[in-house]
Amino acid sequence: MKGRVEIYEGWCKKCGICTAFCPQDVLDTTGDGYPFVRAPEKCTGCGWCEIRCPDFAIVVSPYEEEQEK
Amino acid sequence: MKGRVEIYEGWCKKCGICTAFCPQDVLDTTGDGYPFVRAPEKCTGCGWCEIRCPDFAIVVSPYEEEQEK
Amino acid sequence: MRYEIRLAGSGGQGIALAGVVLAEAGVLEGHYVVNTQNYGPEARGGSSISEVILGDVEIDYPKTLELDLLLALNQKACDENLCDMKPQGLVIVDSGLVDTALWGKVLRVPLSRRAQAKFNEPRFANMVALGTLVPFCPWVSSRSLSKAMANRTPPKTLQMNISAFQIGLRLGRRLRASVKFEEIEGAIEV
Amino acid sequence: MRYEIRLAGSGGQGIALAGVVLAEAGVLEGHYVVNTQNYGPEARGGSSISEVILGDVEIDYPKTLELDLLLALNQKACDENLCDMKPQGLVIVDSGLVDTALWGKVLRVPLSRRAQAKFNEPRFANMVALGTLVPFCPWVSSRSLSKAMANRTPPKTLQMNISAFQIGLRLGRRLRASVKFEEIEGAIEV
Amino acid sequence: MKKNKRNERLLLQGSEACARGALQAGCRFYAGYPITPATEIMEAMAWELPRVGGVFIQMEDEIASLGAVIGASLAGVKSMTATSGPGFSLMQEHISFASMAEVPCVIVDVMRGGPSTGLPTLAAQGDVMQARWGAHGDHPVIVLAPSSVYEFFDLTIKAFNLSERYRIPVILVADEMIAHMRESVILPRAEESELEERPRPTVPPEWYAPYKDPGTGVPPMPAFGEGYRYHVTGLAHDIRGYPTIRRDEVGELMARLFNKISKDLHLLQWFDSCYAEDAVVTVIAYGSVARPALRAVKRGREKGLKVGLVKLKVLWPFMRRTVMGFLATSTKVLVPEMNMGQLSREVKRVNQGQCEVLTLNKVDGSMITPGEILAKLEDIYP
Amino acid sequence: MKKNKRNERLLLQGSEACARGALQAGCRFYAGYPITPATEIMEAMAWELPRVGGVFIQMEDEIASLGAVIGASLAGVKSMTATSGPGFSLMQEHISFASMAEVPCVIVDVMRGGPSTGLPTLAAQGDVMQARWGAHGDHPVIVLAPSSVYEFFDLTIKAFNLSERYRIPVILVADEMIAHMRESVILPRAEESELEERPRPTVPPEWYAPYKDPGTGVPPMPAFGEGYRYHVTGLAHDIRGYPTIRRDEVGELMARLFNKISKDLHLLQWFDSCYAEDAVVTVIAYGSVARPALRAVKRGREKGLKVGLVKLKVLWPFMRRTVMGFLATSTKVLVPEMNMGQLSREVKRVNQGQCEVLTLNKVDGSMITPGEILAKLEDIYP
Amino acid sequence: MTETTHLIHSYLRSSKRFPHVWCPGCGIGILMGALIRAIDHNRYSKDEIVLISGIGCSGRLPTYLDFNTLHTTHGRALTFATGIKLAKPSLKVIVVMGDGDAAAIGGNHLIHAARRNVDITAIIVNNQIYGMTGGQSSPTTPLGMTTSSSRYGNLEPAFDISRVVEAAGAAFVARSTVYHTRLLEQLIGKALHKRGFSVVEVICHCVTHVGKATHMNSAVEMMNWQRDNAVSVRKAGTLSAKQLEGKIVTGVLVDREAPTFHEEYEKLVARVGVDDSAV
Amino acid sequence: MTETTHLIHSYLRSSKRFPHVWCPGCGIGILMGALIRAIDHNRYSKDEIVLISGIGCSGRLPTYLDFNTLHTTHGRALTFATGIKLAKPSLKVIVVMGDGDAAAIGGNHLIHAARRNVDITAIIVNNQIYGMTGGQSSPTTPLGMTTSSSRYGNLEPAFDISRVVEAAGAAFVARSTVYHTRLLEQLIGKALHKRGFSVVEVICHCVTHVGKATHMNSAVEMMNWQRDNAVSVRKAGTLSAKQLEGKIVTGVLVDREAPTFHEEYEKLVARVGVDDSAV
Ligand SMILES: Cc1ncc(C[n+]2csc(CCOP(=O)(O)OP(=O)(O)O)c2C)c(N)n1
Ligand SMILES: Cc1ncc(C[n+]2csc(CCOP(=O)(O)OP(=O)(O)O)c2C)c(N)n1
Ligand code: SF4
Ligand code: SF4
Ligand code: SF4
Ligand code: SF4
Ligand code: SF4
Ligand code: SF4
Ligand SMILES: [Mg+2]
Ligand SMILES: [Mg+2]
Repeated sequence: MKGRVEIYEGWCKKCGICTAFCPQDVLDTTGDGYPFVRAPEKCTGCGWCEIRCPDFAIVVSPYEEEQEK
Repeated sequence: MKGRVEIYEGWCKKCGICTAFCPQDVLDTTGDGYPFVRAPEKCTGCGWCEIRCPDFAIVVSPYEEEQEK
Repeated sequence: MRYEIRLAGSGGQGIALAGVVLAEAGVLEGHYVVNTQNYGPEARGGSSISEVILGDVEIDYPKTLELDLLLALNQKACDENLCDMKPQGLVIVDSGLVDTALWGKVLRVPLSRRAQAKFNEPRFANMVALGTLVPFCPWVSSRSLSKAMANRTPPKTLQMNISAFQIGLRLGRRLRASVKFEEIEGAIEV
Repeated sequence: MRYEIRLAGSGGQGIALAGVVLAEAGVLEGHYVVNTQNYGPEARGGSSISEVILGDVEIDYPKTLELDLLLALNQKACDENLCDMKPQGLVIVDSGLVDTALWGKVLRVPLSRRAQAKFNEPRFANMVALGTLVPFCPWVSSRSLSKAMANRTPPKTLQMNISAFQIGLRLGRRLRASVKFEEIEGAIEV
Repeated sequence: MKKNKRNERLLLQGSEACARGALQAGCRFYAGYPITPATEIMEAMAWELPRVGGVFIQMEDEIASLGAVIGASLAGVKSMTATSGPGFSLMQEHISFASMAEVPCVIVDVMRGGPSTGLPTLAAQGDVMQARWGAHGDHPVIVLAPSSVYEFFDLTIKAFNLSERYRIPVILVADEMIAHMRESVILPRAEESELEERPRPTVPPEWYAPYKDPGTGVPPMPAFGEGYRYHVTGLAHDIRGYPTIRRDEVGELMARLFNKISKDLHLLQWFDSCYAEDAVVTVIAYGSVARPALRAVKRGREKGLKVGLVKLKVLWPFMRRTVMGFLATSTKVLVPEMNMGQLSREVKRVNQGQCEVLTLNKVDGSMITPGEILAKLEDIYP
Repeated sequence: MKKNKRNERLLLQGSEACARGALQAGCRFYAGYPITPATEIMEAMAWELPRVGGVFIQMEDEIASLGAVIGASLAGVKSMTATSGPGFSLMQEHISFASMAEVPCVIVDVMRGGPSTGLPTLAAQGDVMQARWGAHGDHPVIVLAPSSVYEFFDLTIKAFNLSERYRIPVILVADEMIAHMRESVILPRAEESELEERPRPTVPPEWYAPYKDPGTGVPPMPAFGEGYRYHVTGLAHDIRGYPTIRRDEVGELMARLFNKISKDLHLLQWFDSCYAEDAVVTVIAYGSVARPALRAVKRGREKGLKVGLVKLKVLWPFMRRTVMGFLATSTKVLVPEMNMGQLSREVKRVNQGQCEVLTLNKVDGSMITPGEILAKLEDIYP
Repeated sequence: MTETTHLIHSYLRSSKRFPHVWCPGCGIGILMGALIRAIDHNRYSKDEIVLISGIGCSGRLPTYLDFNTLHTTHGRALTFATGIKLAKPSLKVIVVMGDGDAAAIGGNHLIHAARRNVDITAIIVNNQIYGMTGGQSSPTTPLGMTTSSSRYGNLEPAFDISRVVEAAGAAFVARSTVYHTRLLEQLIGKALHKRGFSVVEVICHCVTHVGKATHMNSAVEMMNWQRDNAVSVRKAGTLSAKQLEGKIVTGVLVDREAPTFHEEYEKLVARVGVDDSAV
Repeated sequence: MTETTHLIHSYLRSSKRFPHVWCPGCGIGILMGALIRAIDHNRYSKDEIVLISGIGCSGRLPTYLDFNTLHTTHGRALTFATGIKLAKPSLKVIVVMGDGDAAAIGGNHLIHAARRNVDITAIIVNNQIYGMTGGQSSPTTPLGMTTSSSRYGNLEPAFDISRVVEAAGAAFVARSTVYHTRLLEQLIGKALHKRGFSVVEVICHCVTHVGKATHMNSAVEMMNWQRDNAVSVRKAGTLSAKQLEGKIVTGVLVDREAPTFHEEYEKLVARVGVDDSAV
């Protein structure tokens, strides 16, 4: 677990891109279509979900950093 | 002498193209700028002067044909 | 005579299609009909409105003036359109998506819930709504609406549309039977 | 007071340039001046016309109405423009290129012949003409014309233009001295 | 395209009605470029034309579209295009060409809010003057304006007829409301529509002078490839079609271009009226605004006001006779428009002070309502 | 470019005068495309601009030319283009853009015979209505018309001033005669010309609302790159420049676009008059036609006719006040034009029947002569 | 919020409402992110950037970003850009165009900007469709595809936009899909860095219209398609024309040095001498 | 009168006055002869030929010839041609354009006609200048040349028109000078014969304007230059890019088979069924 992923539902349009292309299969989709972090421990913090989100609705932060705060 | 060359001064604009590019140097320019046939005997009837004249003002006819008439 | 209906909701709820089907039904009944809808950026997820005006003489002004019937498929649609109602006009709302409708005659119908239950997706709520309004709208019948649906919806979804319509029709009939129209004051819920 | 000059000939005879030089001379003399010329397909080898109107008050109508002076550099130009002459107007023609000029006051001057003789090409006839008309046109002087030429002709040809002008000027002066103006009736030839 | 059955009532969108009208008029060539709110006309033609052996092509822009339309017309095929404001601006050079070269064609301008990109999805009447004056140089055009789905069908047919009859570009200005709305209509069957065709030469090619006035002002026009090898140019030309700058020839050409229309002005007075005969205040309207105007006038009458409506279907040449006729009997005229006042200027021009001309203008993308018109009528009622 | 010396009399072509005027007005960007008879303006600018550090570019067409001009103006540089009819038609879409986005720019249309390619080398006044109405959607423009070489210089400077003052495209319609003729002129020195600059924001960027009415109707306008990062669009927009379809915002925008000009109509009454005060018959003319008209009026007076001339320098917005003032004292008005009657329609519109409006039209490529006008005056003289 | 998003947010206009107008999953949003990061990476100040667009879905992009932004007319963005760049060469001028914008109505301006080598970066959002007007075929729509203006299947071969601008003289041409987001960012970065006319062709999915036409019903499917059909320039060199059919060659396609128009113009001004006093 | 001239005369309009309008020695006249002979050689009837032009000196060409002739607007000739060809595919459509016409204002229509592969033969009279309007620089004017709109020397690189149309998709592209008159005739012949969009770029001298600019004071000098700088395609293959600089590569540059637009359209009509009764 290197990254912490947050999703801003207010901007998310439920397109599914983040979920589909996460190389680690970290994300999944809720019943109403929003992505959610299903397997946080697998996240490498690679950031692909973040840069591929067309709506800037997903944010990845380095996990370590978070810990340090 | 294979060709007979005629120049229609009415259409000729005195550009000099026919004279300059005759491969046999058959043509020359009069004082007032019109081309004239200076060395008819050298004409091979190649037709270059005719097809390069921008004004359709020069006509080459096969000399033999003329003779036969 | 002129009868004005407005269908209001948001992009993706099939408002425009429902309007066209309703208008087509009106035509099949032999009425004069005008149908307009809003185009534009809002069509993408924003608010969507379709208006159907039915008449027994040619319709002059093609936009609604005072609504006889408003169908509101979400809260915003309800809030923003109530002001255009005719005093005795009827409002039908999707009870799953509209909380409050401050109006005299309101029918609260679980349109999208029923659609979701039947087809596992809410987008057929539009046709459920059309079914529901039939018993309340003297200008169209279930026959003309079914025919209109056949004419205007893609063959692939026709069957589902029809069955959604039937669901709505049953709901509507039930409601119609259960309420004395003159007495409606505030919301009636199914 | 308004003095109207028309220069007429064919494309390539330098009519337009002569007009500009004449107009510039007028300006140098402090007059009000308008100069117009015809543009267009005819400019290519076809007929060419330039008009110069000089005045001591602002010039209203910028085209000629009745010519005080016509310079015709070929027969066609002469034929077509005589109709616009003022009754007492003066016509100057290139005697080498104009055979007949049916007009009262005509000066026949060998403009292109002189140019050909001097420069071995006739195209300086325009400047010879400008020289010739000086003594007959009260609105410009040889000084203003020389200056105008310096302002308006390409440096490369200026010298030749000036000397062509001088030739014309001498011709013109000779003519002016030799004829009693009032008596001209028909053509005067040099 | 389905046949129109007798008395069948249909629900049609304005754009579809336009496309059907075009096909019924014999249009077999469409070139266009998408633009809101005219795209539906293009899409309908893209679907229908191949089915009737006609040609549809989407061009690279609007300039190209009208170029192709003019070309197709020269090849003998009735042709059209449709666009909206920005594209209509781009077409102006070719409108000028078509009127100079006298090539029949029909151009639909579905008006949306302007200027510039403006309000692409909202109705306006901002191109009414442009339709007449948008192209450079003096030339005549004919401009029609439908105010219902049926009229959009009907006037499209008439547009083709006029363009063929006079060899002139005919412009239909519909507003977004008319193009997008659906309405019940009963369409005439094909055999009920009278169609006109461009005059054709009857003389053999050797005798043919392509721009010679045959007396009607409209020279006969063969199609390219029929043996009449003639020259078409946008330059001023003589009766043979060759470029000229001779005053007499140019003057004759220009006079003919105008006269061929102006001699028939009496045939171009197309209007509907309602209560207009004895109206003290007359409303003059066109396009979708004629509809709230009609309602307002009816309501006005109910209230006892002597108000009337004249709805214009031909905007250009401006229907001077018709309008003057109605002005004569009124003391006030109201011209409501979804623009800052365009056709009202013409009403003022022909009015010459006979009565007071008032305007009611709206350019915010919304329709003028019956209530607004009625209020104004009450306000100005003498 | 040489400095203008005090009282130096020069022989200048109209086109040169226009270019000099532009440079003197501070124009430092020109983009254009050659076309007869406007090419000389372009060529003069191509020569002069690099010498003063300005930019000249020949674009691929007229659409691109005006696009580049608008771009340069947004970058803060006074910019212009020149063209003739066919190119002017192509510019209409961008004229519409410039008025919507309120980008100052100057467009010269040197009018030649039309329609279409028409008579490229001959004068006409056929684009007068197009200059006002050629672009789609409702919007204001200002149109000026010079009638002499000096005026071409002077009105070019004024065109820049107006375009800067009102943030509006200003169009100069000169006819071929004025552009091509050479005339003696005395030009004012640079310091004698009053120049205006577009209003600039005085607030810091955070407070800047690019399309908010500061009271004058003309919002201040920074150049791109100056720290005011704002949005420019051809869509209807709110005061921040963002697209909107809200009626109130659109309505406000449109009202402001028109009001900024109409509130100043009294400042735009530019004319010359001659014997007009007591004239029984008034001639209203503009452009090169004003010159034979002047002569005709003078001759008419010599003959004892009470005739007068009003020469209009502003064509649009139409000088209603001025014209009405003169109409009040005349019984007849004559509007000679080198077109089929364009501005005469406006005279009729504002006239409202006060006096008889007559026209004299010529579209064969030749000038209207003093004789023709005088004959007409004598003919109609009461 | 991590740096990436923080960075993005620092470029979004706070006065604009989000989410933006584009359809769910539309690739334009992904491009917008890549563009912002590339700009930031190249350390341009916001004030020196002018971001220009034509009309289309892609045309809405500049509205959201805190630069000098200009939303022009359909197809003509490059003409405005040319004026801006020449009038004020210190500005960094970036143009975003749709495929219709750039290659249909605007094709001529595209090739002329390339020929003149005006110092502009052009980003062409190639979604193979007219998105904004409802899915009509564009000059890049594949042969046979059904669109709302070609319901029987598109009859017209598509442009290879990159090849055309190359032939016209562009100094730099590159291509990426939005799927290859980092590559895209990198290529935009290079294009921005380049002196002269640089073009980045962005293969982008229009979920709404192309998705419908190709029966790819989601952004995910369409991006899968991008992934599966992209071939890097390097790899492409090893493949036959046949093998390359239908593939998307990505990477830097052209990179050459040539004088830019404004540099040449500045030399001219220096040569003929600024003589402002003369006016 | 021999056959060649007799033939030419049989195609000239007897109702037009000769000599034609072009300047003495202008190459357009030479091209006109070559065009006539190529048409005659291919045995087209006069009635089936439609000859279209834009505006410019070259635009005057159709006026003189006894075909269906159309003098359109500047730059747009191909759009009219497209309409004519599609409306009546039995016609043989030939378009003559100037370099300004074809590559400046008309560049977009050129590349789109190439892309669509409309069955039209386009003859581009490349005289490197705007002849008609008095010698302003065009998109093919060489760098540095002084023209009336670039008196300090042209700053803009020139298009290689043939390369651009090739990249856009033309089926046939060829180039000749007017000096190489027989080659020119031959290439036009091939182009006419070709199914699809065919382009012949004709390097042509403008005596009046380019002659002045390049200090070549006569048609003869300019044609000598053509002769001395032309390199056949075959020979060009053996030369380096460096050696080819400033040369004119002549011959057939592209010749490929591709379905034409109207053929595809006809297939479509056959497929969806002509149903004229329905109307
Ligand atoms: C002159 C003009 N013609 C047509 C239009 C209508 N229009 C707006 S956007 C567009 C096409 C959009 O396609 P594209 O450029 O590919 O952008 P996308 O929406 O796909 O991003 C068109 C045709 C217009 N605005 N202006
Ligand atoms: C829309 C438009 N813009 C400009 C012109 C003016 N114009 C006429 S011909 C021409 C250019 C001619 O150059 P080219 O196409 O190379 O033909 P050439 O005369 O050299 O044969 C121009 C710009 C025009 N007629 N129409
Ligand atoms: S950062 Fe990478 S691993 Fe983590 S959720 Fe996003 S895509 Fe998956
Ligand atoms: S990619 Fe973005 S918009 Fe799409 S589902 Fe994920 S968070 Fe939501
Ligand atoms: S036919 Fe040939 S040889 Fe004879 S004159 Fe002509 S060019 Fe010379
Ligand atoms: S080529 Fe023709 S026009 Fe030229 S000089 Fe010879 S005959 Fe005369
Ligand atoms: S229509 Fe297509 S391109 Fe436009 S926003 Fe939607 S998905 Fe994107
Ligand atoms: S200007 Fe040039 S291209 Fe035109 S006719 Fe003269 S020589 Fe030929
Ligand atoms: Mg697109
Ligand atoms: Mg050329």
